[in-house]
Amino acid sequence: MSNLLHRYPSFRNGVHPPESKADTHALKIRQFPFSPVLVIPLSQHIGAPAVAVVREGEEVARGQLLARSDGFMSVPQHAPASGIVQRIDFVPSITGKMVPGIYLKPHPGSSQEVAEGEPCDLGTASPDDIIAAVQSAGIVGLGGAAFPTHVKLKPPEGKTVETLIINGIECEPYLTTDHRVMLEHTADIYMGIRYLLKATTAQRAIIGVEANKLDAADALRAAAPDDMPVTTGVVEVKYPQGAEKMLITALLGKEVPSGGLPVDVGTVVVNVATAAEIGRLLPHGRGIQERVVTITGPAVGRKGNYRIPIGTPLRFALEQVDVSDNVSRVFLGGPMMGQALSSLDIPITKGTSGFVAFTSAETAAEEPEYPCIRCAYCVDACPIYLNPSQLGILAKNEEFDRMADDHSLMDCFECGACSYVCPSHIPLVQRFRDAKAIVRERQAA
Amino acid sequence: MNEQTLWSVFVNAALVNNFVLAYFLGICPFLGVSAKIGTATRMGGAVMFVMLVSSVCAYAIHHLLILIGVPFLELIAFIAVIASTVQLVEMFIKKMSPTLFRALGIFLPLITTNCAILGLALFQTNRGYGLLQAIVYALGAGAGFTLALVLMAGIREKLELATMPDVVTGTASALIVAGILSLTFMGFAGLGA
Amino acid sequence: MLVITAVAALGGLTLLLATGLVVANRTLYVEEDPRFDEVEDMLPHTNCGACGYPGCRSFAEALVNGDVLPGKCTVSSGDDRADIAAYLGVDVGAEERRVARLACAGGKNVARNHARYTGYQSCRSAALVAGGGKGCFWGCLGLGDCERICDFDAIIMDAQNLPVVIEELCTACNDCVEVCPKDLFSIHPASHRLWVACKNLEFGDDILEDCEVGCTACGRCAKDAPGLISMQDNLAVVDYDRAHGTRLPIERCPTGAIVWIEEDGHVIKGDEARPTLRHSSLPEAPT
Amino acid sequence: MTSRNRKAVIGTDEFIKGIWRENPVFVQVLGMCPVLAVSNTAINALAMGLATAFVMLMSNTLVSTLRNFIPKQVRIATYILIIATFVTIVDYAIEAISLDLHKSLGAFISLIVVNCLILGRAEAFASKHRVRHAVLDALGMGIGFTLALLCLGGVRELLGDGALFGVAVFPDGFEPWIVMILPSGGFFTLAAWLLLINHMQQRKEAKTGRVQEVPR
Amino acid sequence: MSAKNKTLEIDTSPHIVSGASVEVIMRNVVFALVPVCIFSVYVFGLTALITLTAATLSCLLTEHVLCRWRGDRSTLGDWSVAITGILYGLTLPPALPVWMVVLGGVVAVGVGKFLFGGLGHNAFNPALIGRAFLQAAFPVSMTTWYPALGAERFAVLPPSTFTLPFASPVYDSISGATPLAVIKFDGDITAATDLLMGLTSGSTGETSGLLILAGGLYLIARKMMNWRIPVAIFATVFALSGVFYLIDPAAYPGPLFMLFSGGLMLGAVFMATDMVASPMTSFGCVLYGVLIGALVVVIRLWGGLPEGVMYAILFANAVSPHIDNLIQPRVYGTTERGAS
Amino acid sequence: MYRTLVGVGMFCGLLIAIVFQGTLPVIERNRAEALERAVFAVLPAASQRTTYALTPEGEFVSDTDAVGQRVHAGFDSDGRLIGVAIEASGMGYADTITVLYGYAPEQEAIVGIRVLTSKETPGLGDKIEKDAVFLENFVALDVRLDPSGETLQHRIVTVKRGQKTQPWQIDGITGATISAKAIGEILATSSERWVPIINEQLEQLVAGESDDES
Ligand SMILES: Cc1cc2nc3c(=O)[nH]c(=O)nc-3n(C[C@H](O)[C@H](O)[C@H](O)COP(=O)(O)O)c2cc1C
Ligand SMILES: Cc1cc2nc3c(=O)[nH]c(=O)nc-3n(C[C@H](O)[C@H](O)[C@H](O)COP(=O)(O)O)c2cc1C
Ligand SMILES: Cc1cc2nc3c(=O)[nH]c(=O)nc-3n(C[C@H](O)[C@H](O)[C@H](O)COP(=O)(O)O)c2cc1C
Ligand SMILES: Cc1cc2nc3c(=O)[nH]c(=O)nc-3n(C[C@H](O)[C@H](O)[C@H](O)CO)c2cc1C
Ligand code: SF4
Ligand code: SF4
Ligand code: SF4
Ligand code: SF4
Ligand code: FES
Repeated sequence: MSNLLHRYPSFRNGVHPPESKADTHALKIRQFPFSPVLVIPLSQHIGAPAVAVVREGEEVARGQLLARSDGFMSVPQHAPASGIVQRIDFVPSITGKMVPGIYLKPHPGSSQEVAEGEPCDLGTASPDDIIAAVQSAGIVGLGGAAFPTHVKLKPPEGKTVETLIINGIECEPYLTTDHRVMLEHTADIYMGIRYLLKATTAQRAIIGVEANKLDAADALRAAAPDDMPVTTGVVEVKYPQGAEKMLITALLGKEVPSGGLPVDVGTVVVNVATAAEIGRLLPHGRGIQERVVTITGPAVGRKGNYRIPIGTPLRFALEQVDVSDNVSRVFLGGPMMGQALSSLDIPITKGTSGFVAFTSAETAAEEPEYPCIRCAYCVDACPIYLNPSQLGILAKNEEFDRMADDHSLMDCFECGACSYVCPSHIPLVQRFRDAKAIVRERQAA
Repeated sequence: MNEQTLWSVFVNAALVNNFVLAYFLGICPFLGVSAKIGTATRMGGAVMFVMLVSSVCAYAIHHLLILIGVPFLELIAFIAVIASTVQLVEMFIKKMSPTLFRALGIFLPLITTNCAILGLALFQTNRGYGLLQAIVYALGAGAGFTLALVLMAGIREKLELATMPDVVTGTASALIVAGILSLTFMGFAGLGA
Repeated sequence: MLVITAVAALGGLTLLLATGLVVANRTLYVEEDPRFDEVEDMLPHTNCGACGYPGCRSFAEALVNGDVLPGKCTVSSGDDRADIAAYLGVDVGAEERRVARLACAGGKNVARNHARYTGYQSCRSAALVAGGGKGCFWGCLGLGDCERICDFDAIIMDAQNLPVVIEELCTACNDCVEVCPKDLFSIHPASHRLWVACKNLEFGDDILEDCEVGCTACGRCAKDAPGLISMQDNLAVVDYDRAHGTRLPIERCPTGAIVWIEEDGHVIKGDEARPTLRHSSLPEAPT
Repeated sequence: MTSRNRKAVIGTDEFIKGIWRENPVFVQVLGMCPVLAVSNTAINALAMGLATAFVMLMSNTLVSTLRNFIPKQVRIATYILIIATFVTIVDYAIEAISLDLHKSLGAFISLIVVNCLILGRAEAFASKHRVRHAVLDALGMGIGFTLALLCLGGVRELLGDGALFGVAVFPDGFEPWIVMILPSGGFFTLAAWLLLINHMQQRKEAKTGRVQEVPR
Repeated sequence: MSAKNKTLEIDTSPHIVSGASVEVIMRNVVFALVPVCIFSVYVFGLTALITLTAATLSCLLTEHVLCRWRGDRSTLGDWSVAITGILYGLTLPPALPVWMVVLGGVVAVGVGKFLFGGLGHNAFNPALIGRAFLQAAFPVSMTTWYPALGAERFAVLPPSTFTLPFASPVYDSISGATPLAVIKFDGDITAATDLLMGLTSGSTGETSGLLILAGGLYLIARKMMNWRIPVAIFATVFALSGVFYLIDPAAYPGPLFMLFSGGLMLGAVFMATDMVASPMTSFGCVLYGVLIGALVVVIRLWGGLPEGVMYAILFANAVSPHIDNLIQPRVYGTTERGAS
Repeated sequence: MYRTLVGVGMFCGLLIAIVFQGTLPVIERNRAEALERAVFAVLPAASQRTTYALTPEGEFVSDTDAVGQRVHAGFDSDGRLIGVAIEASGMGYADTITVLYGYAPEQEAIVGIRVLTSKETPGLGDKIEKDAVFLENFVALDVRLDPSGETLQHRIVTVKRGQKTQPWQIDGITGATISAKAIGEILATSSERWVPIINEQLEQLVAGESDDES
């Protein structure tokens, strides 16, 4: 609504899916119990998997290191609960493939107490110290991509970071994790920003919030410390406002070069929850053991935002919230970009910002696919200004090389805005995913 | 003698009586080389060039043959001279600028044995165009040819990605599009009067 | 008089033109692949453009460069086209025929799905969603990307949603190898008869829950043919550098993951392998 | 592609192939300009077809006769000269026979010179075969060309003028489809014939279950 | 808890869609056209009703038969061919013989749409192809106009309507000339109010500019039509003809006359906007509109024909692939445009 | 190589020249007949003709080799000048229309017209050749000189069918307005040029001795 009255900055194009956040955005974060067994994949992030440092049968305390990072592009893993390492084996993963992981059996009645580590003192630590501390806290992007945060914080040779952008957009429908974090952990966020500013040597920080979360923006503004160069920017409600490229464009008016990184325009984007986690963990030298997850969707009885230990199997989580019997689809992440799950044995990982469960009733009837009528809805939706219609036609004709060479296929970041609007129900983004995979293989060959 | 203004000569040759769509000249390359826009554009440029050359040649031959009293050799002289001149130009370009040759020269042989070129020579002689008129006529005809070719190529590129019924093969679809373009160009009738 | 002028005029004209061209040919000659000339000579020189190339010369160049087939020329007769093909074909020596082979036997009658994939019907898309929902992560998803991409109609999906390569039609173009998201195809000489039709890297009989014909890594085939077959990453691997004309290794395979392909394309499993007579698909198994 | 045994080819095939299997208009799609331009009436079509056939016959004969004397480098030039000569002859002949016909065929008589079909036959066939075969080939091609032109001219005159060879076919009050005599009608009619032929071909293939080698 | 034993369905994202669909868009265009049709029947009477019905039915039937012949399911359900049929009918002279209407309808859908591959692939506007074919085939019938608001229009049919198939129509009692023909050949100008209200001779659909505009506004408001195309056309026609009118008001008609006469309204609002044959990008649409506008002015002012909207749109259809090639959106984070 | 090419060339020249010479008389006769028919058609009362060329100096000469635009004077059997047949052309609907029209100085009118070449649409534009009402216009189309003798009193115009009121107006053709107007334009332009010249030099146009130039 407020969009109509104010002109908030934004990027061009994009779509307006129904927000569907009303069910959970007012619900306070609640703590989740431990499941009988926690399933902890060694690779919950982009990069090299962590290396287990515990043995089977070993007793571990909550917060203890379970696996160390394997190189710079890797983060360690801490125990989400006190308990016994049952097995080190293959665990199910969202990709469908079995991956190495640890089965941890929490002690019955394991407390929520966490072992303290070596604190990182904001006043004395050097940027490199902070980056090292971020790594050893096992922090990855909680916005969904699970990219190791410390890697981002270290700008490549010759580049400097001027602006730190904190991503509080949460443009995916249904999800309210970041919204709650901004309301309830404002202080942690600012503490995190302090660390981040120091680590990146950025001049200022901007917290980007969508106009549908004005209460969060107000809370952040009210709590903003006077001594910090931080502002809160409210931007238009639009999908995919939360994508870092779009957010940078909305807040700074700059475009990240094609194939480049935010740091090419002097920015680093970090999710609010990530920032809050940094602010929460670093002063105590702890590692991540849990994260805030929105569990919602028509099939969920007790929707809400929960603080859930890493490794909790989805089956357990869904049981806790009274999932309906005829649940038919579960998406990790929101409905626009989220991944569908093939099995409920998959655990919640650091990158899980929420999951949405639909019953068979919501499963829309298969709409027939029409030929592209060149309505240009997709052209007007694509935030990267591609021509999805032409790409779709080329994909149908298997002209993959032309897609890449003439129509910038590889710039598509698969936001799905085009598929969302297409009146012909053409599975555009699906075709682009296929095409990109093929092109990537051809280029590699 | 013909007193048409140059503008009228041009508009007529290019739009109203488009060589391809109204006079049916140069259909073979029109059907053959109109599958890709890039090729079509370059082909159009080459045609325009050859038309200029042959228009000047034809003008000269026509007057020369009248001078020596054998106007009945016109046809054979036209074709022989135009063909050889173009071949000379082709060799020259090939030697001097391989890039230009790649872009334009390779079309030259195709163009010499093409109705549009000889037709141009015959028509301009029939109508008694002066040298300047002949040159403008060649330019107009070339421009019209290029326009038709390029429009055709645009549509064919688009159709290449379409799912046409099985019976519609390349040539048939090209002919249908040509027919529609020809209908469209009828709208220009009366311009350039 | 008129006749004499005419004869003289044309004679003079041709003389002039011939001289011009001869001189030009000498001074302006450009060195090129001699095959261009040869092939151009075999073409009809009509420069009609019907082939889609700007003139016979360009078409000849395209032919020599292998961009196009002689059949594109509508003017020359079938014989001429055959001649050109023969001329250009000379350097394609007689090589051993190679075909695409599929390393999966998990049709829907023997392999289970965990989840029902309802999205865009393409293996590549499906593979991105939890691996496609098939119990065996490595197995064929059966949505036929390979069938669609094969330009030679050499692949058909059988009743069990497994692709079947028609060896006579396969040109070993590699397209299916590239397209399959599960990397199930590879190009092999047609003489490779011994074939491991599985890529599952899991170990033990657990596999059989998901696919009744998977390789359980029991290692019997490797024992029966030491050296020829070795176990790598829980999978039997044939070393085709050795003599592999033996059917022995398939005999004791309990699941039939290793097979023998007859010359006519018929696939033979060992006696131990449970014959699978079922034709209906297995029910989906939630995990 | 297997090379057919050349020796087995007898004369009749040379003759027949031009009429149907390698029809210059419907299959090879050559010499389209005169085909489209002067097929607005059946008479024009017939005259044009015969003129082309005559030129083809004469040039094929002469080329075939001279084939062993013409050096390779100048053969195309020679063929063009020969063809141009016969075209000029035909041109004058038609003018002498009927001024009106000459007028309605217009420049397209002269343009026979550049008809790809004629040069194509001279180069692709006559220059490599004995005179007898060259003559048969030219006759076959010429008849094929003329028939195709008649197919077009007939349809166009029938619908565009309600007549055939100038004789009214429909009763009075027939509303002529003027578009058929216009250039676009030429394109559409030829397209329609091609569609029809494709359709028949496909039906035949579907029946025999054999994929024919169709030049694409 | 049984939920855990359930087989889940998996799908690629996005898992929700906007609900926009081809049928809905097409159906709304039909709705927007209905008032235009009704008004046209009011102005021309029974014969317009017959012409519109015959046009629509012939298009629907052709589509149905051809789909079946090709072995596909019939595509009548997507409503697109209904638009083609109605628009085609609206471009015809009201008293055109029914057999010609049907013939043109078959050409419109058969040649203009089916041969190109059906919905979404037609390079030209099918309705206009039908009309262009008729215009070339039967120029006299296509320029014989039934007078507007004739007293007996609901009682008596003009003799031409039910001419025997393939026979020449008789136009005895019919007279009436379109405002454009009147100005081109006689130099008289029709009153602006008549034009605006649509009380003039002309094609079935070129009557009320106001109703057409209203339909267009409805579609634009529902985002089912690209407003840039009609606006660019109107602006170009207005500006160009305005300039000439200022130079010599005696020789050239005024801009308002140009806007509301002939098929410009119908063409600009409903036919130039056919998404299938128009460019995709916003700027491309503006260019396309400007091209159409300029051609309309050129043909009307200097061409031999009184009206050029149809030819202008068809020509622009042919140019639109090139516009799409040249005007591609600049890809985010790059300086060049997307396509080559 | 030279030998073949030049040889073939010369042979071709020979062949063409022979055919040309053989057919020339027939063709010339055909052409003359056609011309004659046309001239007599537009000058209905004439029975012989002389072709004149207008020299750059503005003189009519009947020398066949003279350069200049040609007109054909028609005479009755007594050698009295009936009128002059003039060729004129201009842009029609589709392409240039060429007409031959007869101007009769005595009546100061155009007394006949014949379309020589036109690409006007069959069934529409070609009514300018066939439409009886239209051709009726040219029985006596007024091209009176104004008193100065330098221009016409009224320029020829085409009007809508049925609206002809003046002898210098052409009654148009419905459905082929453009072609009909084009004829009017062609005649108007040509007559404005020729009528004064012919009237000034009437005495030069006398029955010649050579009717057929062949
Ligand atoms: C291979 C790779 C390398 C990256 N390197 C850097 C880096 O050096 N610096 C940085 O700030 N971010 C880096 N990123 C992170 C991206 O900027 C981005 O934050 C990350 O891909 C998640 O973005 P998303 O959630 O929008 O998909 C890298 C990402 C990838 C995939
Ligand atoms: C289409 C799309 C939508 C995204 N939406 C959000 C979002 O709503 N909130 C968010 O924090 N990150 C979102 N991201 C991820 C951001 O691009 C970026 O990776 C993230 O903000 C970086 O922070 P992190 O590494 O701390 O997670 C989105 C990415 C894409 C490609
Ligand atoms: C295919 C076609 C051919 C035409 N041919 C001619 C023509 O040859 N001569 C002509 O004057 N008008 C021709 N017209 C123009 C129209 O018939 C034009 O509307 C008519 O000349 C206007 O005259 P009217 O006001 O008497 O109806 C043609 C139109 C079309 C569509
Ligand atoms: C705004 C709009 C305008 C349309 N205009 C036309 C039209 O002018 N002619 C037509 O045949 N179809 C038109 N259609 C319908 C549809 O696009 C047409 O059936 C396709 O061109 C057939 O592929 C239109 C559709 C829309 C949404
Ligand atoms: S998925 Fe790709 S093409 Fe589609 S809107 Fe998003 S970025 Fe554009
Ligand atoms: S939204 Fe769909 S129908 Fe519209 S242009 Fe894009 S791909 Fe085509
Ligand atoms: S082999 Fe690969 S590409 Fe083919 S159906 Fe199976 S998974 Fe798909
Ligand atoms: S895609 Fe290529 S390699 Fe694969 S089956 Fe077909 S022809 Fe053989
Ligand atoms: S016949 Fe081939 S270009 Fe005219």
